[in-house]
Amino acid sequence: MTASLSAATLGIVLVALGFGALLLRRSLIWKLLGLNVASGGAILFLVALSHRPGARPPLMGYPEGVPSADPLPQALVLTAIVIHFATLALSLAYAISLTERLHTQETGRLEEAAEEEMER
Amino acid sequence: MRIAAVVGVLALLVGILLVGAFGLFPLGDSPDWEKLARAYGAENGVAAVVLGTRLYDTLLEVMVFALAMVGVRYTLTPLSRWKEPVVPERGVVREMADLLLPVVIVFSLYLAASGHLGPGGGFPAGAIAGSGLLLLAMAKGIERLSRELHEGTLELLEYGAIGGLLVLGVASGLFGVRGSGLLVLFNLLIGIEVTVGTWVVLHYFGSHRGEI
Amino acid sequence: MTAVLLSVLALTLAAVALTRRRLLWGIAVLGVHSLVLAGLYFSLAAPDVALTEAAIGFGLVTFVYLLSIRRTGRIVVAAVECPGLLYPEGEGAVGLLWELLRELSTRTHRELELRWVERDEVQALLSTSEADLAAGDLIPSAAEAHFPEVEFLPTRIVRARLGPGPLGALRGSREAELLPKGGRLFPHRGALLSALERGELGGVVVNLLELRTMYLGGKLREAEVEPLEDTSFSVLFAPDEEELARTLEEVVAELRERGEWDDLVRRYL
Amino acid sequence: MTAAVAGIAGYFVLGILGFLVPWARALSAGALLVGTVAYALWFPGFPTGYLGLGDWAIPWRGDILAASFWGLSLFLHLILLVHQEGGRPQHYYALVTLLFGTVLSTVLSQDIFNLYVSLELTSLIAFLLVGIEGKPAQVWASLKYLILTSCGMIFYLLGVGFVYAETETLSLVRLSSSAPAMAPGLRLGIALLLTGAAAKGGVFFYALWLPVAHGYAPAPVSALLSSLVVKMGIVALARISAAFGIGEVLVALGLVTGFLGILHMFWEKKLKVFLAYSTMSQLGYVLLGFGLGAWEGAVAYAVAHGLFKALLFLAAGEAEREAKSHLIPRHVGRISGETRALLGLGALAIMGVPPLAGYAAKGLITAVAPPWVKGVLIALSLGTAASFARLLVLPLGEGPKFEIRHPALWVLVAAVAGTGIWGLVSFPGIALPRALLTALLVSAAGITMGWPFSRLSARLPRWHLEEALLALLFASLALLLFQFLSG
Repeated sequence: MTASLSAATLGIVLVALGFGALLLRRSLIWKLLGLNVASGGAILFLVALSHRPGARPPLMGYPEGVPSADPLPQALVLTAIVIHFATLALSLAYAISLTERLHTQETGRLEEAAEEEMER
Repeated sequence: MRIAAVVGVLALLVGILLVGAFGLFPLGDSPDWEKLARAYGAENGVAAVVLGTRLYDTLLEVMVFALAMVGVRYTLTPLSRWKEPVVPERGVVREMADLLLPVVIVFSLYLAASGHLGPGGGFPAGAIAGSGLLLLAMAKGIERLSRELHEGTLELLEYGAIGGLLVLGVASGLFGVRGSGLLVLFNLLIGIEVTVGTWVVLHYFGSHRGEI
Repeated sequence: MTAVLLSVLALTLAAVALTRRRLLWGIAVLGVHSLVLAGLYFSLAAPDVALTEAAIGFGLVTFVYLLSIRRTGRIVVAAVECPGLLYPEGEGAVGLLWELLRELSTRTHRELELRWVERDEVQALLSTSEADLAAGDLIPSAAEAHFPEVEFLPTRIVRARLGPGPLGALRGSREAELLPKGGRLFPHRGALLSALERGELGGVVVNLLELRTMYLGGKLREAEVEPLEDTSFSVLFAPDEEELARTLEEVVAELRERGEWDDLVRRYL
Repeated sequence: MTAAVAGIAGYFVLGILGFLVPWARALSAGALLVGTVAYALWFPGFPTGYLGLGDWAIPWRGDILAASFWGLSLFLHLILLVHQEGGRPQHYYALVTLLFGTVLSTVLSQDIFNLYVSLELTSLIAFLLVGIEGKPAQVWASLKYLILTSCGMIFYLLGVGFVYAETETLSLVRLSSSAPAMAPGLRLGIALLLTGAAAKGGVFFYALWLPVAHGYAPAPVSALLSSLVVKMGIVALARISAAFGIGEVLVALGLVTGFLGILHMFWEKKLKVFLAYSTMSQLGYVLLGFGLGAWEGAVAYAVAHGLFKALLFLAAGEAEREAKSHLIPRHVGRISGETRALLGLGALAIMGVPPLAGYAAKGLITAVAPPWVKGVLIALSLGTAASFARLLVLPLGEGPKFEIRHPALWVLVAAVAGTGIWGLVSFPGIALPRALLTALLVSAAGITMGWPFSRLSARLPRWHLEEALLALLFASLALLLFQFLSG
């Protein structure tokens, strides 16, 4: 109970922490790190919900009567981790491409450069 | 001002979510998954869900992964390549890699093949094998290795694995075929796909910016 | 109990990672954070998730970040546009400072990465270490006095008055601090120049170099010029880049010794 | 259901093959053929079926929503294949095929996590398509889209956790049939799910990535995004709110997005960004329809909007190419007669001038709306007409002469008119003279109002990344508080 509770709390706090970094850091790559932390928080929250006090992993071969963790949230999380990694890799590639060509990582300037390009 | 707004809204969000989350506990008993796992021929409940009941989610997820790698490839290709010579071959590193690589490959094969019995599965296996290739790249120089691993073959492997997964998944669903052999096959196909994808992303990131 | 301890550890690590100045540190600490999360998943009876997190969240994510930044090898320059000293041209720049920076780059074996910024952004960029050094139209203001600096070119801040009306200066600059009451601040040179052109200003507070540019550009032909402060152009460094500052000092000193400095000054100014 | 599964699998396999072989376009056409056959086999619907065994299997159902969206996306696929543009790389066609496949799958899904994965896949393909030409502005738009929707999906994932912990199921079929007691955790979970779906679905404040992503993307991609991709978020919103019976939230979201979208349209200079804001405001009608329980009307509006917005975006692409500018004022007198006619017809359809598609769909929603909503709908129509008055300047202006060069777009026009007339014939209630007259009057009044409005100037907030994100956070907080306190 305390284990799941503390993990669930941490998950929610990590989401907020990541969003905070996403909003307050100016450089793109730091923002992406913040996003990474936030998505980790959501995943942790789901894992915390799969846990039961004193539970065993959702594997067979344990003695009778030991409660098992819920496999469904864990399965969802596996999917989510991969999706987050995929979007992170793509966004880093975009960030590199933007930095190489606009010579800045600050989102405000990127936004202005984009607007300038489209106002022709 | 902005900091105050950010901190305020985040604090409120955390507060309300925590109040809601505390209401969720204590959780009820876990649902019985063992019957389901047996029906799919798995001993790992997570594998039974990922490769069994919710195989369709996994298929979509594999496509997300593969398409993100496609995106990385097409985004980074037009950028200037790293011009400095790649790491020269260093004896020690090279030997270390030669020693470690078989271990890594065997370990990832084990993870993929036993994913339905214990912890493991195609995704971590592929990620570890892809990192193993990166290790090899450190020793051999990334350009040389990427020439040796023919890009066309890799693409064929990657898309072939996804195509195979799709066809197998749909066919097994439509004809009601189940069993642990099928799960091993799925895991291996996912493993191949992820290995190639990982190699592609690391290789492209490595050769277009910075050296490994 | 393990879970609670690991949770606290993971939270601390995440907070530490996201408040770092150096990106490399942030990524490294975040890698450890991921590893701790993997441990936490393991203790929550989720070995599958732990394995995947360790392989992907810790392994691949850290790898991809490290490969994609390579910031350790770069000198990030917050460049404030200034004709003669540092002015954008194509991918790079031209000017006296550009020569200095290129010399600094070859000497330290670090590539240059120019980021064109406004004058008032310099302080924030340096204090967060998002830029390693700031150069260009830069005379340190009182608020920036604590950064390591290398003075390389003496100049003077003057008040040039054309007629009635408020005086103007660049926001965040030393000139702005010397601006009398009722003066107007501008975000960048372009805005200042166009306000001057439209006749909204009665004059400007600028340094001599800028004054010369304006004079040559025909904007300040009949101005009354009154000196305010003798000072010099500087290159400012992030607080943890003192070594880089020393190297630049050496570069300037050597150029002076070899007598090439005067050539450079003549060529660009 | 087997037919639907086979059709989608065909789309995916042929799309993936498109990366390997040099004739992705032909494969795309093949996928369209497979999809059409599958559609013909399962039309007009199928009952709930499960992909997999056990309680956690993914339910699929072919209802009216799914059937309509299948029709729309197959038709748009045809248009995109026929519309000659030239100069697209091979992987563009592969990505488009996969995107259509994902859309076909998303609309069938009745499972909150399957919706999550499908939404992620649709938007991942959308990111790639937005940035496909590699111009920095497009890459930036794509990255902004990615960051903001990822934030939304983090909320969605938390919501999945809340809902699953309270109800022990992810299936919307079960959730709607068992009518679970609304515990606080469940209510918060629903709010989180709605936030995530709204962030993907182009609802104002939740999805302020939309103006740049739609505005900067290549024209056919904008058409796809506007017609289908953001609608997937709306579909998720509709499904979730229907399962839990919380239409009032959708009504509120619809009102907000409807009016604020129009407000931003008045002062937007870039043609495609203007159309993007118009998409946001048009989604307001769809949300109002779903929120009020007028499913037929809402679905009809979604389809009609899909058709005429695709027309507008494709025509806007032609206009930008002809005038070599993204700005509306610079298009005057520089675009060809055909493009002017297409833009004008699209504008008339979006205003709801009978007998085009917009009118019939609006009529179906109005028919079931309570009186105050009728007023709101008329106000929205007035605003739409007033803002599009600016676009009507273009058809009136001088320019190169008329000549049909894009038959695919005229097929689209025919579809816009055809569905409108079909609606009028099959629902006689909306074809009454009085209703027709009202619609015409409202459009005319709106257009006259539009002239003076375009002279005014205003400073609206520019939704940069940080502001957009902050808006998303505040809006999600509002939704959470509303759900938390409404119990």
